[in-house]
Amino acid sequence: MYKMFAGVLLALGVILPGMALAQKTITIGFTTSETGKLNADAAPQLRGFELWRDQVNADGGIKAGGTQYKVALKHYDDQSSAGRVQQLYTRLILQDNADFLFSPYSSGLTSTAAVVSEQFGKIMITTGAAEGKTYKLGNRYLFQMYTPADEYLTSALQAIKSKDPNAKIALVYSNDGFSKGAADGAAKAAKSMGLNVVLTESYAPNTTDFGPVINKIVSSGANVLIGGGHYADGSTLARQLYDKKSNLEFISLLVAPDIPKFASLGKAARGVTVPSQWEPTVAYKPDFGPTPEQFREMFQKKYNTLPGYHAAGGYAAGLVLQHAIEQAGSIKTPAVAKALNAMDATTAYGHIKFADGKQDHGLQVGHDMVLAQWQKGDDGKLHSKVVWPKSAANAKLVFPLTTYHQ
Amino acid sequence: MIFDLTASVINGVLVGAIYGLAAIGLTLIFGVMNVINLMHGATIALGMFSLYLLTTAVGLNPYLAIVPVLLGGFVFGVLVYWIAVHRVIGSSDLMTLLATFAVNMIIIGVGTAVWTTSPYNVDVSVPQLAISMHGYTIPGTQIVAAVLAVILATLLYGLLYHTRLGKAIRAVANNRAAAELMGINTRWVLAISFGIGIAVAAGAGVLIATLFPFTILSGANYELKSFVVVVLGGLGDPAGAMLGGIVLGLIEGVTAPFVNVSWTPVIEFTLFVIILVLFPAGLLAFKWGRK
Amino acid sequence: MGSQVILKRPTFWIILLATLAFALVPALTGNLELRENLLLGAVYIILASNLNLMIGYTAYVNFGNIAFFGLGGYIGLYVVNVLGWSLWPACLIAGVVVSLLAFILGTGILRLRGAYFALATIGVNEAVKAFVTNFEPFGGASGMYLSFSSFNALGGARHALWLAYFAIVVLMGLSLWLSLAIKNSRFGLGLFAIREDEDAAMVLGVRTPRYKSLVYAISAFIPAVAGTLFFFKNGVILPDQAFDLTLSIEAIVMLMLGGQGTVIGVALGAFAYEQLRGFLLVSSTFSQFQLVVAGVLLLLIVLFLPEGFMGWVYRHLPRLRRVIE
Amino acid sequence: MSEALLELEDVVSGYDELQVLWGVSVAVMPKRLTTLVGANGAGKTTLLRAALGSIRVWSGRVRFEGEDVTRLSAYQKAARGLVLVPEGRQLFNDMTVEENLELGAYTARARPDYAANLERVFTYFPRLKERRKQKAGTFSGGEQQMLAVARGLMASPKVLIIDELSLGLSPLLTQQLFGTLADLKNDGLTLVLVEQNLHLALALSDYAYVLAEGRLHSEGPSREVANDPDVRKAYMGM
Repeated sequence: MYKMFAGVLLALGVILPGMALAQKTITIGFTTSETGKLNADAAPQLRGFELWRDQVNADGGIKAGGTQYKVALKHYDDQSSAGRVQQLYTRLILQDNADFLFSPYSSGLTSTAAVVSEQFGKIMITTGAAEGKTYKLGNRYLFQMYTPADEYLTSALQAIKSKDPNAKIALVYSNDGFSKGAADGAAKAAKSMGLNVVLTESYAPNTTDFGPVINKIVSSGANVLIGGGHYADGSTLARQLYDKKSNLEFISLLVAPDIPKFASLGKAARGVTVPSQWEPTVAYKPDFGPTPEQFREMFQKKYNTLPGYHAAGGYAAGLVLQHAIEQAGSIKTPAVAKALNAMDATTAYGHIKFADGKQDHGLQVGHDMVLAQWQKGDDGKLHSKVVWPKSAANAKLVFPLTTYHQ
Repeated sequence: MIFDLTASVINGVLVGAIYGLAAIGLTLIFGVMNVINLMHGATIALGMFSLYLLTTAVGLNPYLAIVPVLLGGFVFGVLVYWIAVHRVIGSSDLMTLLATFAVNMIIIGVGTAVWTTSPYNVDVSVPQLAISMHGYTIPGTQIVAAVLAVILATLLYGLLYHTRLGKAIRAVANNRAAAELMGINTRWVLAISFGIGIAVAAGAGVLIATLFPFTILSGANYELKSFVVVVLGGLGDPAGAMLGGIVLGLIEGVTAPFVNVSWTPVIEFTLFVIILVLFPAGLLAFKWGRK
Repeated sequence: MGSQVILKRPTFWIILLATLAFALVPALTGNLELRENLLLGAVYIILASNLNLMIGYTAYVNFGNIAFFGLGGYIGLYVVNVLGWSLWPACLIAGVVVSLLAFILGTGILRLRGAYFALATIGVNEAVKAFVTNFEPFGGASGMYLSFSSFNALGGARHALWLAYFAIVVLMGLSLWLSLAIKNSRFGLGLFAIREDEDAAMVLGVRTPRYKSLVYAISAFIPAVAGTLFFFKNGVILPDQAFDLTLSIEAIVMLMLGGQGTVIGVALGAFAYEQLRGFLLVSSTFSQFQLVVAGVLLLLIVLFLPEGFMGWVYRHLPRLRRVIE
Repeated sequence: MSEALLELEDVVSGYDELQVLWGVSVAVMPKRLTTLVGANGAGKTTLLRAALGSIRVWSGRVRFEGEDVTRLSAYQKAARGLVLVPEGRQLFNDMTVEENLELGAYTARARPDYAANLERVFTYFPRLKERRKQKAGTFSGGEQQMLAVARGLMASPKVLIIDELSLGLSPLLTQQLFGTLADLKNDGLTLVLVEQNLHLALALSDYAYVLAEGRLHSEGPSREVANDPDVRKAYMGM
């Protein structure tokens, strides 16, 4: 009996080191909000990461300097709260030996994680952390995938200006860090574009009754609305704008309409636009990785739903890291960081270039946002179409909404 | 401005009626057994998801769904009472707070596992009843929900004041030892009261879910509002809760035209603390000089 | 209580040993992961043992304890980030200001008893949170982000984080020592009298309003300082994180777990709870159901072990009551 | 086999670890007025609580109509007709007089007689009839005591136990209420009176038990007890 056992041990002793030589693994660590209020936004991002990992591994791994690296993801639940983020990132680095890091979802958690990643000198690709502030604190190893928050609503303002230069704009946003950043940026942009903002109003992030807010919009005489926040409040606002027949000619809300589930609002979703980091129908010509269409198909096959921009951002984070490692020909941090700093390329997710100054290292400066609108297709169902900028558009912006809602 | 204010006042009253109903569940339990029910919010959320399940899986009319939810909520409440609350009734406030908080954690935990924390939406609309004036519209759903809230509150009032069970409940609330001497099985009355409190909270959840999208965490917001409402109306006073709810709705509506709405919670909770300190029996009860 | 007397108490030495262990073990081994684990444990012990002064000693259930922590964090970070002062005076200012605010607030809300007081503290926390969310000098909803250069003033991030850690460990030791000292003082005796029967205490000559406001203010000081250090270390402070009502309630759970009114028990309860949550979070089996597991556990304790771990120990080994307080 | 309606046998009881009763036996004969006297702290109220089931009987037995009811809880005993008018009234202060009386008749036994009982108590206490819609909490002490007795009567009691009827009442009111009790006895009601006011209690009652320090000090026909020099000295200040 024990002879057999010894035989097995011997065999393992021969095989295992051999396997280790043939294949190395790199570990990417991160926390994600499996529970708590950020779960809805964080979950698709995780799917993006996982889709990328599966594809890389199916293709044999990342090639760098003659070695093939399989990718392993290691992640923990941060409960949508910063309390344990530093503890968990330290664990990821020290116990789980993560070679690279992804960010948690949201700017607040990412900044907290960045204190740890910077301390250990680990590269952290951030996705779902749009606020510019994070990248202006003197970091060296952060790389942002998202267009910064203060530019989110710019495309919507451009669209408004082209349709109605005299529009009366209501800027109504959730009083949280990201949305406030976006709204502040929009207010500035509107001013420089000569647009007229007639109402600036913020609401508590957990607001459910928008009655008083909508009454204020109506009494301000605004004909277009930009703002919003995250999925929960944004979808609630959209629904009540419809229920209360607000008669707006144009609505653009952050985040919420980009989540495919937004279509479940039915008629209330129709015509609502969303500034989007990415849309399934964009027509970018990638320098590496799949085309947007291929990505969409792969995602849909695996998860049976369309990818939104959170998913695309997650996927692209992996893709960009992979590309940088391949360019560097090494998995050493300085080499990969150098490759990332030098990156100026287009992927299925769009153009990527990171700022490299001392004051704003890692800030995303290459990526452009698009404006998508929920439109009723010939099949009678709602589809999200890219309507702005015109160069990326695959449908015309419906304006004003008033007639569309009849 | 005038129409703006009128519209906000009407909106406030309509939403306030639902706040009131939600708070009745909380205040009833407090009144009868001196327990601050920290699973109140989770119960409201369960009501919301029950509506979602009953309309999507069973295909029930959303407003009819309130009946099974009330019944289910009652049974659930009685069960929770016997399992988690009864043992600590009569011991310190801390124990009952923690017992209900523990159940809250369990519900939220299971709910998160089952439904995640992403929002759900029940598509209800009653356009025939919508009222429009000068560009301001009150959706039909809001009117129906407020009317149902008032009806439910009235039914509950009738139950408490005009039935044998209701009188037993009030007797226990008033003086548990004496009620026992009258031949009232007070243990069961406590369990039943807890069941009714939970059922009403779940029912309020249903009404809220016909108006707004919701997540498993949404109840927490209404729990906090319910605290404010019961303090306005007088802790333990179901009739006061309805009034308190409407007052809260009005505060939200009336302040909105004048200050940025993100300040509303500041006003609400500051008022809450001040009223609690100055009029612990509630603003409305103070009028009658009751302590 | 004279210093000679406290030196004779075994509990004093246990606290000293535990504090030294917290400080030295990660420092000597250089194990940063251990440090991060112990840091959260220390923060929880600080929160729970200061809350214990209210709940365990005075029987006033304070749900808004976390407001002290959050407000302390905000004030401290404001001083560091906006005024550009160094971390240490920022800690002190945060502690003093929050304690003063607590004292003033306490004279108002401590007139309430039982459930009414508990509700008022929830209201206070929510009001402060809502206010800070709108208060632009504190960054409003966007919160405050600490520049990495703030760490440089303390010799770079690595060094600064160690310093913050040691400071928190010291605060933990101070919290426990404070609990012990109050417990064995005339002041503590007055508090216990309030816990047993406030009206009787008043008749016996305990100046209950003064005592209550004082202990409320004291219980605010160390959490406020810890808040500054914790959010300094986190590098960012946001209203949601600073005024998390759930953490407040969890602190109550911790002190129940260990045995309310005890010094060492509460610390053990906080540490055990932190370890348990941490374990559930990273465990592949339980991470989905961590809230459920924690909830069931809490319920079992409330129903079957209401006196907590220390209470259970005392019941079986009554002699330990004098050794481990 | 005794013909006693309510019988306590060697009852031992107390609170938590504090023993108060050290084996007390009492028998209540039908249609009689039995009185239980003793100084403050002698254990009278504890004995009632044990008998009624509000606290646990550590050992001994409680028999009602010959049946062992020791383990029944208070509401079950009330349902069988063993009714207490508690010390300090314990009214439902936020409820009206009528509601208080209704709750008195809560048990299934009493409900059919509701109308008749109501009429009866209104004849005994016409004042309550005038104020039937008023809240009990707004009453004076004497009125509250009337209401408490009336509420007890509404239960169609087989035995009505009244704890400290005279406490806090003026001598005049006390006289009045005792007069009512005499009427009730004459109507055939079995009564137990627990009193500190020995003079009145012994004058009215048929049989008396004297309780001291949780034990039975003496018992006997009221007249004899009233003449017991020991009792006179200890409790009546003579």
